[in-house]
Amino acid sequence: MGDWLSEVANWWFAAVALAMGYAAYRVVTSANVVHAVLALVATLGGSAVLFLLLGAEFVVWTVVLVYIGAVIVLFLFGIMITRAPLGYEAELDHPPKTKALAAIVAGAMFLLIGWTLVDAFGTEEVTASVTTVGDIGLQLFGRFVLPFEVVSLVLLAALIGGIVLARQDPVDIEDQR
Amino acid sequence: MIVNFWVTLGIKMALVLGVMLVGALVSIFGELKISAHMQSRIGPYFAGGRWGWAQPLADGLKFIQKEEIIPDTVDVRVFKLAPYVVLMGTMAIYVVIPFGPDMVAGNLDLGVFYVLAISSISTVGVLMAGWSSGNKYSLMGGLRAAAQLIAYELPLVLAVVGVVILAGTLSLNGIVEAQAQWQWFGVTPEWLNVIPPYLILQAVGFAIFLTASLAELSRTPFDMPIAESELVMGYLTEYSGLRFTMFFLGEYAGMVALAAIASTLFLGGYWLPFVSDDLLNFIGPVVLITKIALLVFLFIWMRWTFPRLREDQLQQLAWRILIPVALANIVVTAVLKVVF
Amino acid sequence: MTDSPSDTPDSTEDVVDEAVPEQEASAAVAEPAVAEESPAVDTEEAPEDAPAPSEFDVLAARVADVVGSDQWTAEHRTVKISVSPDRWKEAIAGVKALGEFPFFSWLSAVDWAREVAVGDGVAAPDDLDERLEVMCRLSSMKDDTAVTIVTSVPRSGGSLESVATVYGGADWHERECYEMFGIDFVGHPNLIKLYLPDAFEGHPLRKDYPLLSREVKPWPGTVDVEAKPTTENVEADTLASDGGDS
Amino acid sequence: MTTINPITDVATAMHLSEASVSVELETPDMTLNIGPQHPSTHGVLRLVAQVDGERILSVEPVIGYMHRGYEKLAEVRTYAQITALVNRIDWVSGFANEIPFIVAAERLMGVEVPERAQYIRLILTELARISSHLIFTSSYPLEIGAATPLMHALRERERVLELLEGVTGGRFHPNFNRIGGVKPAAGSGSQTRKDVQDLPAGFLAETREAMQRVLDVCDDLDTLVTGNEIFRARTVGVGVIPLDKGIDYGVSGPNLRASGTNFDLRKHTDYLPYDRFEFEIPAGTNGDCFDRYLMRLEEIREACKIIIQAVDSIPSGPLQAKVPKIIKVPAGEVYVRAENPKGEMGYHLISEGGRMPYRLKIRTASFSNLSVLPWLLEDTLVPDIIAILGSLDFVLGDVDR
Repeated sequence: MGDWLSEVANWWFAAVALAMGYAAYRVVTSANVVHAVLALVATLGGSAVLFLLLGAEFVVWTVVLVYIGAVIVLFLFGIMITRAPLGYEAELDHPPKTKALAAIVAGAMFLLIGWTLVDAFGTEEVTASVTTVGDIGLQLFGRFVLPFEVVSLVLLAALIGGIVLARQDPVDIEDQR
Repeated sequence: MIVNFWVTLGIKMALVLGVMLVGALVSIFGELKISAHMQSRIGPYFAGGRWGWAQPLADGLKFIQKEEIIPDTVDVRVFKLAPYVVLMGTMAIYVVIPFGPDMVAGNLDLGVFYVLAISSISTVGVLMAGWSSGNKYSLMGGLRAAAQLIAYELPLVLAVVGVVILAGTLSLNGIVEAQAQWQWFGVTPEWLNVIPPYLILQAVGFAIFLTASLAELSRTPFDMPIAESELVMGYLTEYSGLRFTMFFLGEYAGMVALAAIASTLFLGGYWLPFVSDDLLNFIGPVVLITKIALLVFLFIWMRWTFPRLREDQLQQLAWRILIPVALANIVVTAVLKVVF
Repeated sequence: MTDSPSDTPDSTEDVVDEAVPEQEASAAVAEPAVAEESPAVDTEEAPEDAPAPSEFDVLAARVADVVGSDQWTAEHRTVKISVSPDRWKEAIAGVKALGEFPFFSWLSAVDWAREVAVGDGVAAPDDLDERLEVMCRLSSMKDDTAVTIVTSVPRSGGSLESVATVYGGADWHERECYEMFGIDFVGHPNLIKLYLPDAFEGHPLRKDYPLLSREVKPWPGTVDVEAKPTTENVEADTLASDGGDS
Repeated sequence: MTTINPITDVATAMHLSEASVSVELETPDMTLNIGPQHPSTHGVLRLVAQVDGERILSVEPVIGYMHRGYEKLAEVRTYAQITALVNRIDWVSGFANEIPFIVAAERLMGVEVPERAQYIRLILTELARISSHLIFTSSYPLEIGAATPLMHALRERERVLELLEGVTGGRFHPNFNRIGGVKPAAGSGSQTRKDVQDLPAGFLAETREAMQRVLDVCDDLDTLVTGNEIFRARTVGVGVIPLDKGIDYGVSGPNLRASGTNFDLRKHTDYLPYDRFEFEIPAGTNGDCFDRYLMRLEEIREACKIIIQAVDSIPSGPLQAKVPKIIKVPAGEVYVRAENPKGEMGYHLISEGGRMPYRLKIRTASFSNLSVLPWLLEDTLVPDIIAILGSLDFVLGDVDR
């Protein structure tokens, strides 16, 4: 325990983790949908900081670019363009029964992941080695090239599916021009 | 050692802040004067005694003194936070701008990637500002800004990829060095690199990068988010006083930052041929600032020349022209890189 | 020129000639030339070789025929046709269908009242037929001619059929007429006040509507020559002086 | 009759299924209040727009914020006083507003205006037209986002206003017309003297020079604005008024001519001696915003041509016909319309023989031009509101009177 306390990075970790925990709590409890999304930004930012502490620079900026820069912005964009009430919405709140169920599920998930990690590593010290972009690139296009290509195909399919779903009748579009 | 670290950090932060503020103020002054002369006016003339050089400072003082008005209908916390988020996203870019071989606050391996990632945070700030103002014009301005930033983030990234392929690194310093040591068909006569090589090899990428930067910065002809004749002032409508100043500074600081990134990526950054690295640490900033000034002048020139596009036309430009061209540019660059 | 409108079509000849008194000068006769000689005006369906003024005359008669009213005059190159209120819309649609006068110029009304609150009254109040005269002007797009269709509704709240479906531009004109004179246009898509606040009462362009500021501060209202408004000079003459500076 | 085309049916079914998807994703309608205080509504116009995202479903213009009741006020003013009133209707071309009113009164009185006065009226009317159109051609790009043409055009407009001021004493509200002629300059002697010189010394030469500069700035605008790709992208094909629709709504002036007609009252009526000068009536083809812009730019050039010709051929002579000291207009009724910069402006004057009109109906161009707006703005985009609104070139004083 004393060891743990003497390491400055651990203090940082604890502070960020606590902040993340609070932000995550706000995500699910806020009755204002935009506030919830902004709390999610804080949560994701916290995770980016955690990765930074672990020296995984590439992951950090990927999280920032993809999650904060793209996903969250799209979230906010979608919320604002469809319904953007200032203030609070009652329908975002759930009855206690549902809340309890959600708490149980979340707790179970937490325990499951925590137990898996402890079971896998135990007290073993994982040395954080700095991975460069070059390493990641070589791994991706060397060892993992097949999964990489499969994932890109899946993404392409999802993209096309999204377009088909969101597409309006071409006649309508012509009319609107 | 640990003290040394904090002192260095403090100095670096102060420098970054100073560079950003001075850059923003100078470009504001440039905008005032250049636009004036383009419109056969004189522009600011009295503040500071000569050429009105202190006009941006005077404006800043005025803004600081002004009462900050927070309307009843705003979502106060988000409203107050938004300018900081926007300014932070812009400020963070300055950390990696290399002013000389060693004159960089943080030489990241992932410099380019970092710039693109961190600058996207401003979008969240803009959306926050637009939504929290509780004003329909603001909301529409925020939405336009977000739609436009999403659309132009892609060509911006794709335009950079060509440079990254050529340089073989994501570090901004590395890219400058790669340009300095660029070999034309296996030889490096320095005089051949008097014109920055990527300006020629990545001319298409440069054009796309500049266009996308204009859109990222919401400057004419892509200034729909704050189109004053349509949306009053867009997401800035309800802001006043110091918080408005922050947006204002952020806009110009962003312009300087993107001009600096563009100069670094395409114009050789701080590098000047026939000059040793040691000397570059001294004259590098001057070289870079000259290049930045050229690009900033270009931005200002465009603003006072062009009308404003429509939102759908802007999206069409992004998705139908810029992104396909940028993709083709990547393919061509990659093929050429492999061939030569 | 200044004589009152004649009721017979026969007199239109001289009226037309008089209509443009300033252009007796040699070069200023282009417009009459079009109307009088006009071999070029082949668009008119009745091109006649008859003497000059009759062209407009014939046209006027034809318009009157289309409208189906024999109460018409033609002066100042304008055919003024009176119709009964129930034939109002028909008459306008008829003139539109004629094609000679396609341009919707305006629609408005005049309040003919014996007693007026402000301004000059009519010359002979005793034999005045009190009414609201609604007029709609349709003009030619080729020359200076026009048709004014006139109808009368009672001052005590008349109603007319709306012509907003005939001429889109009539929409706002009718709304203005509605709030200023209190004429109801039946079938108007959106008959609400145009200029005035919703809570405004009264119909300002009616002759019995007083100018309130004038009640408080009499004309001419120049501050430097009169005392500040007090109760004494409220009674003062509403037309103490006039410029006559021409 | 009742056969069902299977393909259509499938298409309909698909459309329906897609519609049900897009209903969930649909943006709720939002009421957007544009104005009365808004940077681009030229005064106090309020548009209540129902928007779906950036798309406009319907627009209801709300006017009357500047209603001054001139028709009522005219009933308590003498004719001389009304002249001062009416040039405040469309204040960017104040002088042009006086002409039809004065001519209407003169026609009822049977007064013949001396030629020189008519020429002066004509020159000043055209100057007012240039000043009005220069405001439009410079502020319209501003509304689309280009700020620079404004400065260049307003610089030359200033010269035009100086000319107007030199003659009349007023930049915006000249109040220069008198029944029977124009106002003699102070100190120029008796108004009945035959050879009275009213125009300021050097006016004719200065006018020629100013016209040259106006023509130059038109060329500047051509290079700055007309040829600009973005300007064209914003205006070509936007806000098309078909000719029949324009006539239906009583749209007039450059707005109507852009739709492809040469309906110009300067050619068709005789309120001023326009038939003595050679000039073209520019006519558009598409009736879109770009054509409306182009019409006005061309009209500036034509107006310059007219002014130069008029300045070259202005006759000498008296400025004022003989009229009684106290003006009383004989009973009668006349409508005189004129081609104002904004379109057809007319005064329907009903006199009962007194010193004041019995009724003065003021037909203003902007009123009718603006009434086409709800139809025109349906199913456009929010940025198009401004492009279309600006292209109609209205002045709220001219709408509300």
